[in-house]
Amino acid sequence: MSDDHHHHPRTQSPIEQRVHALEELLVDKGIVTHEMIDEFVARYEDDIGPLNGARVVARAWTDPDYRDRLLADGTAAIAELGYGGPEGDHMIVVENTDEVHNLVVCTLCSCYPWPVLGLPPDWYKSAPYRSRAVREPRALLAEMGCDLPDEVEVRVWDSSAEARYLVLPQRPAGTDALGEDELVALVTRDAMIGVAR
Amino acid sequence: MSDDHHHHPRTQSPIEQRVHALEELLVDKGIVTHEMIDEFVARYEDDIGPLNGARVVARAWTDPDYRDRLLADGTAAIAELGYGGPEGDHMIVVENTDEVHNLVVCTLCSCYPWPVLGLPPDWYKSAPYRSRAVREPRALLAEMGCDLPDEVEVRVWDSSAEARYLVLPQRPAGTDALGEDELVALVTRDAMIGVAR
Amino acid sequence: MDGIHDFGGMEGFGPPAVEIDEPVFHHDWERRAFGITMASFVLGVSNGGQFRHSIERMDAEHYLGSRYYEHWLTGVATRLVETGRVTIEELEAGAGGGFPLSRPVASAGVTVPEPGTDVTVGDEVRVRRITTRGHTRCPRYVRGRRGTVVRIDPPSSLPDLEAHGDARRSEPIATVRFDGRELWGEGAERAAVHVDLWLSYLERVT
Amino acid sequence: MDGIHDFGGMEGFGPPAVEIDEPVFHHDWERRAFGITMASFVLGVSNGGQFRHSIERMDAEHYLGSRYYEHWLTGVATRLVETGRVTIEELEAGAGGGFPLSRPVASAGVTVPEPGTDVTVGDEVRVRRITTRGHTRCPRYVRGRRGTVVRIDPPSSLPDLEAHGDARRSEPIATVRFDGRELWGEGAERAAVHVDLWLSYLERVT
Repeated sequence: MSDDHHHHPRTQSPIEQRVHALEELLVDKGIVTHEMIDEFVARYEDDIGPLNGARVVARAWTDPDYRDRLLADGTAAIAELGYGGPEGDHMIVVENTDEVHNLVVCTLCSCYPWPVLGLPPDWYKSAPYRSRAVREPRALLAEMGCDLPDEVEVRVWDSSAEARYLVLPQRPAGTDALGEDELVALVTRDAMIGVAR
Repeated sequence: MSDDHHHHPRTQSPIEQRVHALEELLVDKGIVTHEMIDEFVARYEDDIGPLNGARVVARAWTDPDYRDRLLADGTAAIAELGYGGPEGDHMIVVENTDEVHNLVVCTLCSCYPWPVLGLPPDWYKSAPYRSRAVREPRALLAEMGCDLPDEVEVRVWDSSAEARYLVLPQRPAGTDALGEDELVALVTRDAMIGVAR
Repeated sequence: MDGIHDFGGMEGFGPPAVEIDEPVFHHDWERRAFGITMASFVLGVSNGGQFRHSIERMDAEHYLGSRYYEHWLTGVATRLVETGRVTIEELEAGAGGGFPLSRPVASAGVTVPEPGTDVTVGDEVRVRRITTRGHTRCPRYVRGRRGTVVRIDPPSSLPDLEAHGDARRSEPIATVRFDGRELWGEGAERAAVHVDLWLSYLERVT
Repeated sequence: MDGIHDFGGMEGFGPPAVEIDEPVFHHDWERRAFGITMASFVLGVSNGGQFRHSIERMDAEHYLGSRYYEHWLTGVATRLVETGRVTIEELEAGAGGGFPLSRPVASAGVTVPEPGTDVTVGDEVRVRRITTRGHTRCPRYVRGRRGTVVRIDPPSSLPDLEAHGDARRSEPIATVRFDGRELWGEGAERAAVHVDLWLSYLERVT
């Protein structure tokens, strides 16, 4: 993040001008400070991201008791690893198996489990994803590179209320020798949303 | 209409370029001629318009038998005045009274009674009109300058199939002395759609 | 299909922009797009259902952000490509740039309702919940809603079939009167909304 | 409200544009818009329902044609004006041009559903046909549809009330499982769609 956000560059697009105007106005009125904004940005740009979720998943892959706790009370089990906060107060973890594939969406806005995944990517917030995930999830997943066998059951979760969903992907085959830290590196954000296996 | 439509002006917008490209391509392939297109344009820009509908309305105001025929079989009565053709093969005429106000819309596209009204204005084809006419017709009419007393019943007609609707407005008070030709000048397009009284 | 074109009852639009003494066409390209489309009907490029569906298949953002005759132009160009009369390469070469067409007809989920039962004026009916991904003239805002038949129009070709192949089914069209509150809830304006519906869109309320 | 935001099942959109190694923010203005909005919550400018509704009230074309954090910026600016903290004149003066805000809350037709009955896991339910012109978290694509309760979450404030005044009603939230064919017809993909619905959105199927 640049430090000169309150300087007015010469050629700004209309949206840049509006954001700049609003920030300056709120600061001038003493309603917010630049530093408050900086702090929120830093927290979600630098500190919180899908690595948190990957740690949760790797722990569940290596610790059967933790996996059970995670599926029984996602919020509490995720808090064990120190993660929580806005958009994570009621976490539901849904588990992929050989028979079941889970997919998370928010059709009405873009609800997303921030404490474990950070802020959502553009496609998650887009009209194509939000419209199609509930109507043609298999076709959508195929387009996104995730081909599901016909016999796998697809379960879509539309985060329309307070719960936020995290998919617990299947542990890849051939990883028995890997430790928890090595497994973390194998867990992708896309798998924890459900657009990858 | 300009005659140089097949010349390529130096600065065209993308849509101008596309239309021009398609017309030239179809002419080059011998599928259409410029003259065919000219003829359609001239017919609907110069010949057919709301004056046709106004003549129908003025006749109905001055000839009670014609009014009865118009309400009983709009297509036939309109054909008596020489009007018919595309988007006019099944005409339904709905009559405004002291108690009833009629409003015509096409929510799915922009169906409109071409032989009597010509081509529709932009607002008739717009999202605001098409979305709101069926949900809040009174609020919409008020915004368009047509305030209806609470006791007047509103009947909306969504032209979703083959019928095309023409509103027969009420004859204005104080026009008893006017003849049919003078009355024609008082009939507005908006009244025949139902967005004016 | 549940596309952006199905505007009835959708919120988020403001007052209509009314132009005094509006011309029939605002730009010369609108004249040409209109004329090309009219000529295309004469040439049999599309029937009504095919043409409407070619516009419904436009990208939703493109549809919402473009003028009416750009819808026509996009639809007719799409049909001309789909019927093999021109190619997208020819169009783009001529335009000297992109030539956005509509999306293809859905590869699955294009369904046609079973024939409905006969109805007469005065019957209470409920609109079926049409869920096709293809063309239909049953607006979303009346699906599942109850109304009263007030007029029966002569048989006409069912658009849901006509837009998707050679099969045809001719059916009477019922004008159904809906109470505004049935459509929009108790808080709705007092109004009656009439919609013209092929018999296959309806079931009688027993 | 039946706004453009209610995307579930809407057709006319293509494949999602996936960006490899996408950054958290694409532009510096997105950072600032995000931070301003987060700060506004701390300051009590909006509760969740109010903020979401301020975005839903954007002009539909603006919503569809703008990036996500422009939605946030527009919503938070609208709320700041509506709560008297800033004026549109100040915003436009600062921006040196237009500053499009969302439309006002509907002046009529903002309704709140009657409290629903209690449900338990395994119950068959039908979603009420919510028709409010105000805020709701009952998506249009499940209204009138049948499903099975698979989970009950703890009571939480009903958004339909929370977005429009001081009254509150706390209700359990039921996760309802819908068969894809119930939602999208016989031609639909095999899939189960789960939606989290406040009890007021539901009625038990008897």
